[in-house]
Amino acid sequence: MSIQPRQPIGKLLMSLNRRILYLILIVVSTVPLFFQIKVPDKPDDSTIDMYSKLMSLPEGSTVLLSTGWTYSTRGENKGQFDAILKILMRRHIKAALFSISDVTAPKVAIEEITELNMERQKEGKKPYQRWSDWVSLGFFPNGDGTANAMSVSLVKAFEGKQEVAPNGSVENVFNSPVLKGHDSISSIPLLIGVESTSATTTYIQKLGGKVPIVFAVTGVMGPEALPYYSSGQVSGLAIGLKGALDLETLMQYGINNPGPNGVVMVPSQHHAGVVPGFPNDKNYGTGLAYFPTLHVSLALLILAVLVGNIGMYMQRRGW
Amino acid sequence: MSYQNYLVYRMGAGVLATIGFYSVLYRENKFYRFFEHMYIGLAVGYSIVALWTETLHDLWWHRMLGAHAVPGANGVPGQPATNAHWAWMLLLPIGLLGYTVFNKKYNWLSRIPIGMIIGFNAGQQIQIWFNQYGPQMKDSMRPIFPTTIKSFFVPDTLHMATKQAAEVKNTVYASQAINNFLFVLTLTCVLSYFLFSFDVKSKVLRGMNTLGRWLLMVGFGAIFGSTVAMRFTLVIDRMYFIFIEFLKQGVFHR
Amino acid sequence: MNILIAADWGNQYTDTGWFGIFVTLTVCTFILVNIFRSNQRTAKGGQLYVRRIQGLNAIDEAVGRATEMGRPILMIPGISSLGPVVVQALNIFSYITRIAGKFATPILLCCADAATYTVAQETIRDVYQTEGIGDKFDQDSVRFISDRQFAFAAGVSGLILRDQVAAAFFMGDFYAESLIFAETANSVGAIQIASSTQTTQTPFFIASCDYVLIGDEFYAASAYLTRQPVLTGSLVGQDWSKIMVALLVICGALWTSFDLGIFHRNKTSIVKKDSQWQILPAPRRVKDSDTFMSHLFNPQSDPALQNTIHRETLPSLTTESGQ
Amino acid sequence: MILASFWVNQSGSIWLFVKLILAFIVPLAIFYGIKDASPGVRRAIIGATFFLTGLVYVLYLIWPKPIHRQPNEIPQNFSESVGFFVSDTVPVAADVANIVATFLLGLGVFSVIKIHSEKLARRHRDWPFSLVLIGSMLLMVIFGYWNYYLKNYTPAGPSLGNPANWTFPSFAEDFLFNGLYQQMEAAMFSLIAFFILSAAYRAFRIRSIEATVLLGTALLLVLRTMTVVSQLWADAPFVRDHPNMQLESIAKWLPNTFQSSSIRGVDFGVGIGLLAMALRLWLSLEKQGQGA
Repeated sequence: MSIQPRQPIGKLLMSLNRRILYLILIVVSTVPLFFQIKVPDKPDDSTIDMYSKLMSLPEGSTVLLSTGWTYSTRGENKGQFDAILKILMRRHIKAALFSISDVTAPKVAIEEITELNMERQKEGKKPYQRWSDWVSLGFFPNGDGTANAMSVSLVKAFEGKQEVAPNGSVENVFNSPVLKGHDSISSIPLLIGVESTSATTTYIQKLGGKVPIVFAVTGVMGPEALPYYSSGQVSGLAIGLKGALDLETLMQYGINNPGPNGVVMVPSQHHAGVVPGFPNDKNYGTGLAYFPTLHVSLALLILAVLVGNIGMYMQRRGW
Repeated sequence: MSYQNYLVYRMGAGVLATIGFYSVLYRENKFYRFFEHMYIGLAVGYSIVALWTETLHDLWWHRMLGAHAVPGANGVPGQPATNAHWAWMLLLPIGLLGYTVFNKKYNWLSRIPIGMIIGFNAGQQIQIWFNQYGPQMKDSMRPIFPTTIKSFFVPDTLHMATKQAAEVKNTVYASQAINNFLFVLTLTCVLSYFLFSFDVKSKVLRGMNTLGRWLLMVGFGAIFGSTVAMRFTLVIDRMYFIFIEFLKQGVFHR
Repeated sequence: MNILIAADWGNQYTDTGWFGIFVTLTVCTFILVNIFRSNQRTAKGGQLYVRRIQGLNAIDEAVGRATEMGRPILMIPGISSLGPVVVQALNIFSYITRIAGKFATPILLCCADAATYTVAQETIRDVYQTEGIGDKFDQDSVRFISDRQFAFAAGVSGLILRDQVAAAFFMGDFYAESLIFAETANSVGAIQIASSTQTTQTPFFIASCDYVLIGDEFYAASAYLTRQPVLTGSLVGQDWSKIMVALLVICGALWTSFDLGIFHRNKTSIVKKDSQWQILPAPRRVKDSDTFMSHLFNPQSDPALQNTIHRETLPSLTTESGQ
Repeated sequence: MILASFWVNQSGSIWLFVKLILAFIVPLAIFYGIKDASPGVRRAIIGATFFLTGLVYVLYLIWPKPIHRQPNEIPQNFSESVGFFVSDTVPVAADVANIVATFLLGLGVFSVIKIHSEKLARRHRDWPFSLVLIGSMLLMVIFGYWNYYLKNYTPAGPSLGNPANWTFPSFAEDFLFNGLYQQMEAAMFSLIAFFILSAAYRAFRIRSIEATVLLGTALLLVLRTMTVVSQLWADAPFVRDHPNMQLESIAKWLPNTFQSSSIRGVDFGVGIGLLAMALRLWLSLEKQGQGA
């Protein structure tokens, strides 16, 4: 694959050394990170549905928050998870955190909540308290079975899971304000999944129709989850980094919501009615931080494909 | 050493590991090999830890032995005793049967635990099949004739009253009907591509087959496009970690 | 009496809850009936037709090349936990191992799940034994790497690079690691035949592998390779089921169209709510949720049933669940 | 209140331990007894294992589920008893499969240790790396369990959520896990981006109709993700008056019309294939799967 000076240019363009491509990619995905670039964003319908679903939850209710992401998909899922948690925190919604796809996921999620709490404390707001606002149920190795058990009874599915109460005693999670009285899945208004695996399919299979479901998934899981969205099995869907940025944009501007100067920043035909945002809070996170860089990387991809095809064309012509 | 300082060292180790893995992009080398083996070692080690802490303790040990009641003291509420279910112990000898696999004569016994795992899994596939695909079948049954001829495209509902907008949503416009027809056609053609036991001789079926393959490629292209776009995020995240979180914020405190 | 029947039959059969079970059982019947037919036909000496699957014809070529080069063949049955998908992958692999064993070509089978490792160990040993070359079986050719997804990916790509595999077979459930495997194997010049039951990964395999089994071809593979009557019969049953699904969708689309009304919209004066038909005060236009197909696929439960059932509970147990 | 019965005992009671020991020994004795069973019996035993375990879920599908069941409700008749039993068994069955699979992990670990300790013993070319592997595995196991012990079985346990209270084992575990393991996972995963770039460069050539269709759709969706491009497109003269021509509308139309449907087509096939496979395994119709 090495480049020789005498080769015709067509062949050269067709067989660039892959190491050169790799090097360019590293440069291209680093440099823009140092600059603050603003890019326009128009949220997708599926994310708009997700946001309106989150905003329509009654305050003080409890949602099941399934987290399946670890550091491996941090780039995509962190932004989504942060955005969802910010909404839950600001709307005083309780969350029961658990994972069926990765042992380390709950740990990562807890670290993330700690980080967000530090941010909240800096802003002088009440932190999102473990036990009274959220509990961690940990990891369930047999995802299929657990989801099936959840459809029968939450008490049975989460049996034996304990949390530390504020007074230091280790107690059953169902004694906590978060899960008290929620014996069955029907008392839960929403299941949120932030996933990087096909745990999404497991939830659809086992819990579809029994509880409203929204997902925030990685780009690669998007096409798999999209059919469920269009068939209504999932009520909202945020896909990849775009989904994260969409959620951040929606938090900033709301849906069909006139801003201070009367301009509707995010108009939607898909969603009728006005949903407010949180214009006075810090909404943007990794979604906005990474998105401009993504643009440049994608441009590189298109360029690489073009170069390859031009090379092929030239070679055929004998150039 | 303060926790903040520790974090910088921790990140430094992560950066080193990242560089180690990236070095394979140039070529396979000892630096990469070192981190690869360390990674697998840590992963297997972690599985051994998680084996007990995440699965066996809660799901098995705790239920099998139960717990005594803990009396409350100093304002801390006590905990009720939990029952012990001895039958969970039966699983241990069954699990141990798996270890006969290396024995040439009695290795058939390992099929008992394996059979249980596969059996449960197979049963589940039968159970969930319709729950997974039923709603998708229903959704594919889209109306392929328009219910109105007033407009070809769906009208703009942005400035409509809510009631009117709802009305528009319940109407099938010609453009939608065409899309729905294409949807059903694609689905049928793709399904026909996956018929294995018929020798396709009829021209129509063969045409459907080829069309099915092309339409499949549209689908795959769309998957590739939407996935590829997001995969770059991962490398951007790594670079953010190395240059912004570690170097800029960690080392130089900017 | 009415109460008892309700309790007896459960709410899944009220309204249209029976439909899903009916469809599932129909598919099962199609498969079983065709297995029976196929067995009978084979007993008479006939055989069922299976169309050509390109990727599978390349297996011999790939194994042949590995034999020529004296380099190993790599096989990976996906990273999912043990279940039908893994068993199917191992079925294909035992076929490959059989050919490889004849030429004494070294193999490598990497597992990401301990239970899979157990079955693979057993299956591959079995292949060697039935071929009468049991002594050539190397226990270490079937390996467990790690059950963590990317540690597995790292381990396998390390093996590919160091052992310079000549042919690679990726069959089963693959997720993000698919491209790591495929590109690494490509960089050492291996022939690759791949298949993922995860449709989302298929395009990546298409981009970087030589032959790809798309979707269902994976399940047809063992029937195609071995022509066992049970498998070919099952394949015919699957085809019947697919035709049924396609017809269901087409008929459903037409039915829904007619229910909604073509060009001028139908009106309705009765709607079904809580599995009871109710008369509307004034007729209104038909919505999608009023159509027959919608009723068929979305069973409604009758809330009245839940209150009328007479219940007896164990009084002594009401405080402690006994769990 | 604790209900002592045949299945349930009080924690720590003598009877519990007697039953535990019996529950361990009796099955082993039975397995020892059948170890030399004839091939027919073996097949029957294994077939029964497949059938009975799968039956739980199949019954869960087809047997009527109890309506609005109360805790500790007494079943009224046979059908309801079965219904109760099945819905009680389903969650347990999941755990059983899980626990048995976990017991098998030892086999996998054995395989890893065996391969690498042999390399060490034979001073294979790569033996230092095998040492690294086994060493890091041991470190992870030691600190993992040490930290687990500190967290769960010492009075200071609950306070370990805060790093200020950490001691050496907690730091070591955190360093191995968050510092190295997680970062390595992220690094390994992000390699995909590089591979995607080179795969796209190599494979996306306009060679056939199929390849062109694939490439065209992929590029369109990539362009759509670049919001700057779609914004520019939307502002172009012709497109401004025709919202249906916007990149977004096209990029939405394409997946909704062709992607969802073609994936659904593939998935229906895969689903039926999986169902057939599961059915064959459940009823032991498959010859190879069980290695019999």
